[in-house]
Amino acid sequence: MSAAAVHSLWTTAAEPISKIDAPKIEYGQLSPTLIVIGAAIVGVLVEAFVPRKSRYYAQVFVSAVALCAAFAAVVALAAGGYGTTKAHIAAMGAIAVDGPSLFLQGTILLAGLVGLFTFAERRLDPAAHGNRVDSFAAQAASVPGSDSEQAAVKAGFTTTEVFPLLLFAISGMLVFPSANDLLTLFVALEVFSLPLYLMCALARRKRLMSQEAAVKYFLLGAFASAFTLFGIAMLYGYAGSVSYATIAQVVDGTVTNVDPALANTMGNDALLLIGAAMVVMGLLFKVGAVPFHMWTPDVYQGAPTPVTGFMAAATKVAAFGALLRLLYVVLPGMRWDWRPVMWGVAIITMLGGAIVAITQTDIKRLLAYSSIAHAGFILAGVIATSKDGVSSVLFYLAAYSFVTIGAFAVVTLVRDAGGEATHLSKWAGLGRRSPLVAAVFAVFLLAFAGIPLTSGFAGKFAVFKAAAEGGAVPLVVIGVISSAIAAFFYIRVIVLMFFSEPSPEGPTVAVPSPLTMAAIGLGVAVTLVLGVAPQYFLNLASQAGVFVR
Amino acid sequence: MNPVYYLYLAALLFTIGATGVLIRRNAIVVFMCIELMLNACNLAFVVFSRMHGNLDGQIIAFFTMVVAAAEVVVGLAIIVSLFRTRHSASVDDASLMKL
Amino acid sequence: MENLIALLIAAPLLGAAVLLVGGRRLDAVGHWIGTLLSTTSFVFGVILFADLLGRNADDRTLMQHLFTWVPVAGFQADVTFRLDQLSMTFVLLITGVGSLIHLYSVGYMEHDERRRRFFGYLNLFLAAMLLLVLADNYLLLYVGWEGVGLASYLLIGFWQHKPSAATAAKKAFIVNRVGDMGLSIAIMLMFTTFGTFAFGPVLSHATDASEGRLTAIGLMLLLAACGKSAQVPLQSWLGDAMEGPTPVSALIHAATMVTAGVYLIVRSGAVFNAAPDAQLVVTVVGAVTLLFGAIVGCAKDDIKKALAGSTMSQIGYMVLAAGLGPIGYVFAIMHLVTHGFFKAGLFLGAGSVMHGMNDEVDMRRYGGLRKYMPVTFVTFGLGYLAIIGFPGLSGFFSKDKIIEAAFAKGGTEGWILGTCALLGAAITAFYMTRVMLMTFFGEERWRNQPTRSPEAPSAEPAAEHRGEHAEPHPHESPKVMTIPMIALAIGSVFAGGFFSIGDRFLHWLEPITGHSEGDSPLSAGAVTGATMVCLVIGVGIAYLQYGRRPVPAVAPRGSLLTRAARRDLLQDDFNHVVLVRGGEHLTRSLVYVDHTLVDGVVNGTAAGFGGLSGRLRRLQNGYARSYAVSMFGGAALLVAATLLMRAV
Amino acid sequence: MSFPLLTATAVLPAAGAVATAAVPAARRTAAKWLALLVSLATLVLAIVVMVRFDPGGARYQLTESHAWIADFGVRYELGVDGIAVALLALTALLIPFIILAGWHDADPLETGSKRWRPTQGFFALILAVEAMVIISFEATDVFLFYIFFEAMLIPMYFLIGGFGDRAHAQGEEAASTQRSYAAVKFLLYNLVGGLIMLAAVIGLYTVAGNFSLTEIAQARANGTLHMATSTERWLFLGFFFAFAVKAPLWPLHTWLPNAMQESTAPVAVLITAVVDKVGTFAMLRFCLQLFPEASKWATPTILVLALISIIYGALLAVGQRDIKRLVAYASISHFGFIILGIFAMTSQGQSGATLYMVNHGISTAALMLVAGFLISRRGSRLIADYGGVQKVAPVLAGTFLIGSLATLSLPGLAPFVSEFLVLVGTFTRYPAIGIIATFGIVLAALYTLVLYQRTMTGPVKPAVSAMPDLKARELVVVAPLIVLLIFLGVYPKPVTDIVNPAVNQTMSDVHKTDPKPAVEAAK
Repeated sequence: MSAAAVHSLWTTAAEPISKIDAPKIEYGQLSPTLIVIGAAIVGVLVEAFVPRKSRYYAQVFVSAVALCAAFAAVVALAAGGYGTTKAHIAAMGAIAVDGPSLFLQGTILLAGLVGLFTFAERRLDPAAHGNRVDSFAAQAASVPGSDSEQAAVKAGFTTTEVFPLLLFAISGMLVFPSANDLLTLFVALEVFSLPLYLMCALARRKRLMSQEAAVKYFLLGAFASAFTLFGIAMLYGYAGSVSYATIAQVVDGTVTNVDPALANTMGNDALLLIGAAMVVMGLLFKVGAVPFHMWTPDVYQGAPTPVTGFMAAATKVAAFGALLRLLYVVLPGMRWDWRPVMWGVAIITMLGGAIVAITQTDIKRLLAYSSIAHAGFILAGVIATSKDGVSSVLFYLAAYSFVTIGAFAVVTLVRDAGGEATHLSKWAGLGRRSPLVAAVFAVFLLAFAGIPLTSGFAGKFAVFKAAAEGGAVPLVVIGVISSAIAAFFYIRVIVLMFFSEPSPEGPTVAVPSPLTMAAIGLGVAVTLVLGVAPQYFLNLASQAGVFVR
Repeated sequence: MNPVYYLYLAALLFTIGATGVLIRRNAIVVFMCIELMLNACNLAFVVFSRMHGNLDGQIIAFFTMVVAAAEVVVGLAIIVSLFRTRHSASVDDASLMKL
Repeated sequence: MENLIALLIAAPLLGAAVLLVGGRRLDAVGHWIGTLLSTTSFVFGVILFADLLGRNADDRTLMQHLFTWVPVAGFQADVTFRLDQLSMTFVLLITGVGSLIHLYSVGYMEHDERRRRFFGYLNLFLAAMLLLVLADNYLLLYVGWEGVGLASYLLIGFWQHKPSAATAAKKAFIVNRVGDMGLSIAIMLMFTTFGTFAFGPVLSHATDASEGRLTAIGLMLLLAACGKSAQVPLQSWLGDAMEGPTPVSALIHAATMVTAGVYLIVRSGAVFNAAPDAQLVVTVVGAVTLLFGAIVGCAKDDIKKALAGSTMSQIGYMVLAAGLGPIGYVFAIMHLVTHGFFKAGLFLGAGSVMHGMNDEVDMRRYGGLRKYMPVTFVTFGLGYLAIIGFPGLSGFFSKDKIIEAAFAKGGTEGWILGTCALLGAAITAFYMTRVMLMTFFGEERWRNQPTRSPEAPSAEPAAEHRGEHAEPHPHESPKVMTIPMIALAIGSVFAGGFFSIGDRFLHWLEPITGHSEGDSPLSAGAVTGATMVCLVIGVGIAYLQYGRRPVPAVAPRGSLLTRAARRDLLQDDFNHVVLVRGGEHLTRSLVYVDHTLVDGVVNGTAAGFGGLSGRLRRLQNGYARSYAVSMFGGAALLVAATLLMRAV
Repeated sequence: MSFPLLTATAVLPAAGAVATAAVPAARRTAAKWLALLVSLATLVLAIVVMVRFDPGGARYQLTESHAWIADFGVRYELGVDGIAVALLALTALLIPFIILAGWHDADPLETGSKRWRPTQGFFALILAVEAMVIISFEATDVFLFYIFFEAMLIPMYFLIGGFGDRAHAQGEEAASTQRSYAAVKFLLYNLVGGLIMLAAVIGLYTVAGNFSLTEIAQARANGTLHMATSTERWLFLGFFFAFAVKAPLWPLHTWLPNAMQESTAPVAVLITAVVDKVGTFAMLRFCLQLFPEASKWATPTILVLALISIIYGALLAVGQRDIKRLVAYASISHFGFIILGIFAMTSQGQSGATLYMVNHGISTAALMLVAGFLISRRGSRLIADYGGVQKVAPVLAGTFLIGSLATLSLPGLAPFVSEFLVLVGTFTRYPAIGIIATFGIVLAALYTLVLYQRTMTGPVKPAVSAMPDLKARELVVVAPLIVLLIFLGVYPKPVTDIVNPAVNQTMSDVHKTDPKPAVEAAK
């Protein structure tokens, strides 16, 4: 559909009120998002009406069902060809239903589901006063260490609100990569950010760090989104519209009806460039690219580990999805402006993440920096600006998200008196104490390091291949070097686990419930399958590699 | 009056807000600065909306306000809980995690 | 008939395998097995010899092809044996003398608990040596060449618990390796020149190649010969090799192995004939060595070392002769054979003396032994007469011919070489007389001897369980030892005459080596006369110095030359300072370099990243506002960069 | 669709590894026997491959080809030429001995957690390495090769770091730190090499569009696939770097001494006799076939580096105080010879190099395993701690001597043939280099005999006075190797016959013919 014909949802109000034609919404195609949002609202109602004892089960049930249903809907849509032939822009130009969005939505939903499992885990912490407890604060409002907290714990309160929050976040993430105008983008950004801010503050142990993480994340996040918004304003000012298609046309100069005002602003490249830069910056903040990465280690460390895992996986997927769409759909016309810049960002991200990670002493921070380095690798794929680039990024994201959730799930298992034992020194000799857990974690680390026969290698190869074909050979070389550096600290952890003597007062490895086991098992399975026989998923990704315009 | 001046004003407000974020310690004030930045954006939207003669910008401004309100809800919740824990709303005190 | 050739080698090889793998259960009979098998080989040799004699002169080359060894493209090495007059001569010498020495060792090694192994090594040596002389191509010869090196290594170091022995063995092997380098380079040169390294084609087409290449090949072969035959400059190992049991010195370091170099040169005659420069170098090396060895021989008080020096010098004669080309080849081999007899005899005699003297090797502690060990005295004496070239005995014929040939070379070279040879003859007479007198005549210096002087240590620790410091009771050796000595003595008396009368030996070898009479400036008679004069002078001086005057039990300080000669003319010192020390410094510094530089670079890089990481890490200072600053700066940069991109 | 023989040779040990790892902690001995049997079965398969392989036949035989990752242009393609068969046989041959030699190396010292089973792990890892090595010998798809070339680092890494040499002077604490240092060093060196190769592999894809060795080589040969000179050179360097690290070639060698020093003797053998061969093998198969022109362009430099390795390695071997380090530097010197032979670009050189890989594998195994037995008896790796062993343990000393003689490539033993072939092959094209390389044989004599003299001869040191001689198990390990050394020294024809055709192929790939003898050239 040509952009000129797009009557933006909002502009209808501008015409004299003779008749109001209701906006046309393709509910079927938006069903995944709608299901999740609906479930979230149901979750809120559950909080309101279901008795405390049974809330947990109700919430887990609702969320699980919702996510599965949403995933089923995605699969149905994809099967219905909406990913390829019938791909088009729904909701009067607000949402794009096409390959990338469906693939990413599917990934996000699966990641969400696995995340849900880790959220719902209640076997790890010793039962307080006969109540099973999960890794979230008994009562977020109560001051850490206060009597009220004691009371809450005694009463066996649990913060079941996390489940609706999770669903809200997921719903935002579902919209984010498929948003087709800047306003939707911004709203989606906030919709998935705000619940995450909250969830970061909800850790049961180490609550001070948790709250600190929340504050940092919130302030910096809000700061970033302010920039994004300003960027959006600039772009709007430049193109006179927030619709991707229109902006794209204006950028290309292929816009049909140019009124004088537009002609005036079109001439002003500063608007475009500043706007683009700022919007991109907002997205880079979310993916944790250097130099917008500094929130990552602190937040990853402070947030409850299940949240960290979910956040690390799903946020990256959503944010990269949005970034891809922005760069490929809105700004292909100014490729020659943003490619060099992104080159720089990718390089410093790859190197920065890898180098700083070398000297980390906390496993969660280590994984945070590793996630930064990986963001760099993915950016290399983004820069390829080719269909292969898109599909390689999609594949990488899918592979990466499962490894990440799995890895953080393993982190939740290694515990001592103070909760999770995240300091690396505690992990010494883990391979002796519980070889299985250590081996699984080693598999994840090797996948991060991109050793062949793991999904990490397939993904890295795909991305670098795309980049090289896109003519970014130096980028590939730097990527290779930094993954060599990165290998060093993954290896360090393995050395620690297997080759160093276990300390007598070392941590214990909790025996998780089937939920976490499922999360970890899925992680391992995906890691190996995508490592050994990635062809099917590569096909999927390459089919999904086309954006609708 | 030349609409560009409004844009300058918007940019100025945005910069003031940003500077505030960088230099103020009190979390609440920092947060208010962010609100200021958002409002700067709003101003820009409205101005552009007038320049282009379509209402998108003005409507976006409303969306922004709603989002800002939501942010306030979440943000104050977090900041208040932090304050109750530490009896201080200084962002610099919250630096357990570093390096 | 050809098929017997392999058996020549197979017999001792089998012996070696059986004795070395067999283990302790063979200890009782091991030595007899060894002797039997070497004798078997000798018998085969005799049979083949008879067969050759039965054929007419130009049809005396037997070939036996066993299998293809290394086939790679143009590089074809076969395991093929060639038995012709030349190799036949060696086969008889090796197996004959070898068998006698086996027999001798049965007695000599009686008290050694590792006698079985000793015989295993001896058999191994025989096999390797036979392979050396029977090989039909240089690569196979190389196998034998290093095989004898190995055997000699094992036997020199037979008493491994003695550090000196172990060191000597190692030294011998490594010095030989230097020579082997020459051989392998020679083979490569042949391959690049002729596309093959089998005797047949190489020697028959030698003249097709450029003289430069042939000279190179010749020199490399000479290097090999120097290593194996202890010629200057690679002679240093022979003296130390005397650490080995005396039979070993007799067999390997006198009669057979050390002459392999001469064999190599004579065998490659065709190459040398076409490369006169190489030949000249060969003669020079020979001349130098024959003097060098002789001088060293004069100064040594250790009887075996004195004999070693003599060996060196005698081989010098052979190399000199071989260097003379067709004039000399036959005589080189002839002297080689006769030398095999008398030098082996002398060594066995020395062994017998030591056997009776608690393994004392210092001649200054001998004296007047003739009445205690008559057989030894007689056999040793005959060997002595033979080596100094007493008229009628072997040495007389063979050495005389060489001296003639040297003069016959013609021109100044001829004169110089000839003079050297004569001089050598004189010195030989001197030092051999010295040995003879100090050992068998004069007063009995071994009675009530003071505590032994440090510079003359006991050679053979077997002594330790034969009562070291008790006063010796000289006695004759058992039959098993004397019989071989007698046999060799007979050889050293008659071999020369038998060969020379009617030029038997000449006609026997000529088809292989070719022969030409040089035009000697002196008549044969003149040369013989000169030799006799030198002989008398040498003997005379020796008699005046050691016969008339009593021999001091402790060596006098002596002249500068004497002292140098005692230390092998300082050649070892040179090696030690230049090669050993230098090498040690080199390796030590390389180890340092490897650790600090090569390794350091890598570790440095790692450390560098670590430090960088530590520094960058500090940026993460935990303050939200500083994070905000970095974001703000980043945003500014992003915008600036984007604008910049459009600007340029 | 015939029986996938090549796949089987790799799958069998892989399955064996899994099975061995799964053996319950208490049943250690069962695990050992299982591993041994599996390795023997693999040997049988390898022999079948050798028999089925027809030297006169097609270049790659017993080929298998299945679709794998179409998006990356990757197929599961296996096939062996003579060179691969020889090395395949070597690997399959050595593993049983390695397992048998390491019989007690992984018996747990302390009884850790009940779930901790080092023994099972040790043997499982060895089998895993075998599987990966074998498949990388068989792979005719660059990507497939690369994957296992890289993946094999992981089990190797655990073998080095997890099961160190018990004989350690400074006690267990220092031991474990040095061990993990060695392991990390090994891994990082090879990983960096591998990653740089990864860049080249990707580059190759962008140029060629697929990874099939045969197709690319053919396309290169008949000119349908043209590479810019610079591109080819960069790609070549990327590949060669990885192989040079693995081989190892000076100056990328320093990981080897540490690794061999810290790991148990069998693992050290596994490293230098089996795993490192993949590097040299890959030079021969991939560098020369894929980038013939670049190979020729780089030849001078590589030859010089190889020459340095030969001399430098030998000199450092002379300077070592630690038996295993000495052997390691000796190996570096020998790898120099192998690489020299490969890049001499003559059939003697390359056949020699291939033969050298096999012989060096056997000889090093013999020497190193005996050294391991020696070390395990005395509990020290320092040469200075020994002396006079020959007196108390003659058989051990004898086998050690034979190992040493093989290492200095004494004629009559296998290494001589290959070394001489390499020298000749080099000499025919580069006389100077050939001659300098020949000095290596003198140095070899020096370091091996010095080692033998210091450890085995001289007066008996009190510490070794009670040293027992070789046990039956140890004899079973050493004797066959020695027999093999002698046999291949006397009759190497079986191997050369298999290797030669493949070498001729390679020679034609690089458009090289052996130089003519001077006499013929003159005519």
